[in-house]
Amino acid sequence: MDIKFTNRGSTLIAAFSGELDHHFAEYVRNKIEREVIKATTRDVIFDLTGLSFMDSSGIGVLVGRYANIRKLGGKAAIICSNGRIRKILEISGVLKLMPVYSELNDALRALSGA
Amino acid sequence: MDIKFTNRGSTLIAAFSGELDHHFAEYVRNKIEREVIKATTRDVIFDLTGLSFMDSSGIGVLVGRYANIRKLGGKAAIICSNGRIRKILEISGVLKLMPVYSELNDALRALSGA
Amino acid sequence: MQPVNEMKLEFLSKSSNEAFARVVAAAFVSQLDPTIEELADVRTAVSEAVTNAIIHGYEDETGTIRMVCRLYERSVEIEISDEGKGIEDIELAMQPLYTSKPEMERSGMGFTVMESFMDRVKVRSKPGEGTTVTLYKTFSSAERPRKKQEK
Amino acid sequence: MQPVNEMKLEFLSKSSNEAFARVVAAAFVSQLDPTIEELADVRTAVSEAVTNAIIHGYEDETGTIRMVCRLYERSVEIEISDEGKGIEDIELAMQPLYTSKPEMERSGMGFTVMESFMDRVKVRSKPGEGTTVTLYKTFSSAERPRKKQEK
Ligand SMILES: Nc1ncnc2c1ncn2[C@@H]1O[C@H](COP(=O)(O)OP(=O)(O)O)[C@@H](O)[C@H]1O
Ligand SMILES: Nc1ncnc2c1ncn2[C@@H]1O[C@H](COP(=O)(O)OP(=O)(O)O)[C@@H](O)[C@H]1O
Repeated sequence: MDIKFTNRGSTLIAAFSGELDHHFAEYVRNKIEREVIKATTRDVIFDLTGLSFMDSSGIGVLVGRYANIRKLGGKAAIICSNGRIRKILEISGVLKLMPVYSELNDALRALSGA
Repeated sequence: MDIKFTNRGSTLIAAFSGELDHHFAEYVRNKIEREVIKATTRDVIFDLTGLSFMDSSGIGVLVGRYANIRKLGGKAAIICSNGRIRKILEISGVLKLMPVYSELNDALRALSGA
Repeated sequence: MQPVNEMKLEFLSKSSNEAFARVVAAAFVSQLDPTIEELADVRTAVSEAVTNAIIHGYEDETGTIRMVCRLYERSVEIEISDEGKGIEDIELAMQPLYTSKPEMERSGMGFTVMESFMDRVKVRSKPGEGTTVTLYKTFSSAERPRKKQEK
Repeated sequence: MQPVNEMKLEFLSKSSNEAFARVVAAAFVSQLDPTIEELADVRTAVSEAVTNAIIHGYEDETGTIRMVCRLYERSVEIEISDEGKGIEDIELAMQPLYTSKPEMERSGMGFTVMESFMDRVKVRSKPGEGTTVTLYKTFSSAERPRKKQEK
């Protein structure tokens, strides 16, 4: 499990790779929180493209981070191409909180556009 | 586990791939025996390059086939680049029966040359 | 019906064993030649049940989790059990979004995910005695051509 | 010494479970961050011991094989046991090239391979009661930098 950050203006892109389960949830949570509170961050894109596995522990991580991003006045979006992970996002209602895209550019456009 | 055969003149090349253990030993044995008894086969090269795993069950297969090839008047050689498999060949004395090479061409030259 | 193959695994309720349990279940079930998608379904459901045993069953203690897999001609039965806390109200626990640990950022979606990816999920539990979750799935493999020699 | 992690596996003495047992041992041991070579050593030794339990321990019957893995800070202990035939003369059995089943094309190199790839191999056996082979190995991982966050 790994997570890498890049900035595009005030948008933080958090790119996950590997397997996201309960074992790595706290590690990922702390890593993201440290980046989110930086003054340079407003919106956040969760890029799940590199994940080979995610279960409902990942939902907890995403929803928890989403709440904090909103509190700080930002927006969030998800990039995901894996059908199973997308289904988990869907049944858990995450897609009602954050839009999901297949491409980074679409997510960037949506966040800046709105 | 898979095994593929090609002929170079009277030399049969048996190319193994996957994991060779006791579970697949009989399957491999039967496959090779069917090719060895063909009139077109004299010498045999066991190409182990594609094996990701082999244990001492593989030794039994090789030594057993070697005995039959010799009975039919042929010679045999091995191609192997994996260090662990080579060590198993060495400690079990297989290298005293059959020469081992890293390259197919060397094995072909040795069999035809001798 | 007699299983064609069977295994029992016991391991400690450490979070590093979540990935281990997924690997074991997938490796065993792969003997039935499931599709990659079916195998991922199993991995996901096993991960949910094992995580629950660790977080909810044993909470902060270290206990033993047991996973039994039974393979039939084209289906699997996976039983995951703990001797932990147990569940008071199973019906409530299985509701989507219900969690007893929102402070741990649990989503309450574990059972729902298991039910989405498996054919059937059975839960037996007694407060103070533990919980057993049984996951059932039938594979499409019987309809696909099988590499006979590799069985 | 208390293990940092432990697991117990029971499976049927079917040859299709040889690969399964290797996967399980490797997946568990990989928690110690061994090198790829060290992991392959473990896979090879486990394969030998499990194959012996199937072929020699249970011969034509189906019995249960038990594998216990204990992880310590930087070493592993793997116990593989059957309740099969047992070994009359352990010293003879462990001789290179000795096999009681030459007609099955066994090479008699199983124990020698185990001893080459592990640090120590202990065999306990009683005719009619079964055999337990314990494999020990210490890894170099403690000397290599560890990805702390991933533990
Ligand atoms: N093995 C278990 N032992 C005790 N309680 C459990 C167990 N599994 C599930 N539960 C209870 O069921 C609830 C719902 O579980 P689940 O749907 O997996 O969501 P989550 O794990 O996100 O809370 C848990 O919050 C817990 O109260
Ligand atoms: N689990 C076991 N139960 C009974 N006998 C065994 C067992 N393991 C090994 N043996 C005996 O020890 C001999 C040597 O084993 P090994 O060195 O692995 O060679 P091989 O398996 O090729 O015969 C076997 O031929 C068998 O007689």
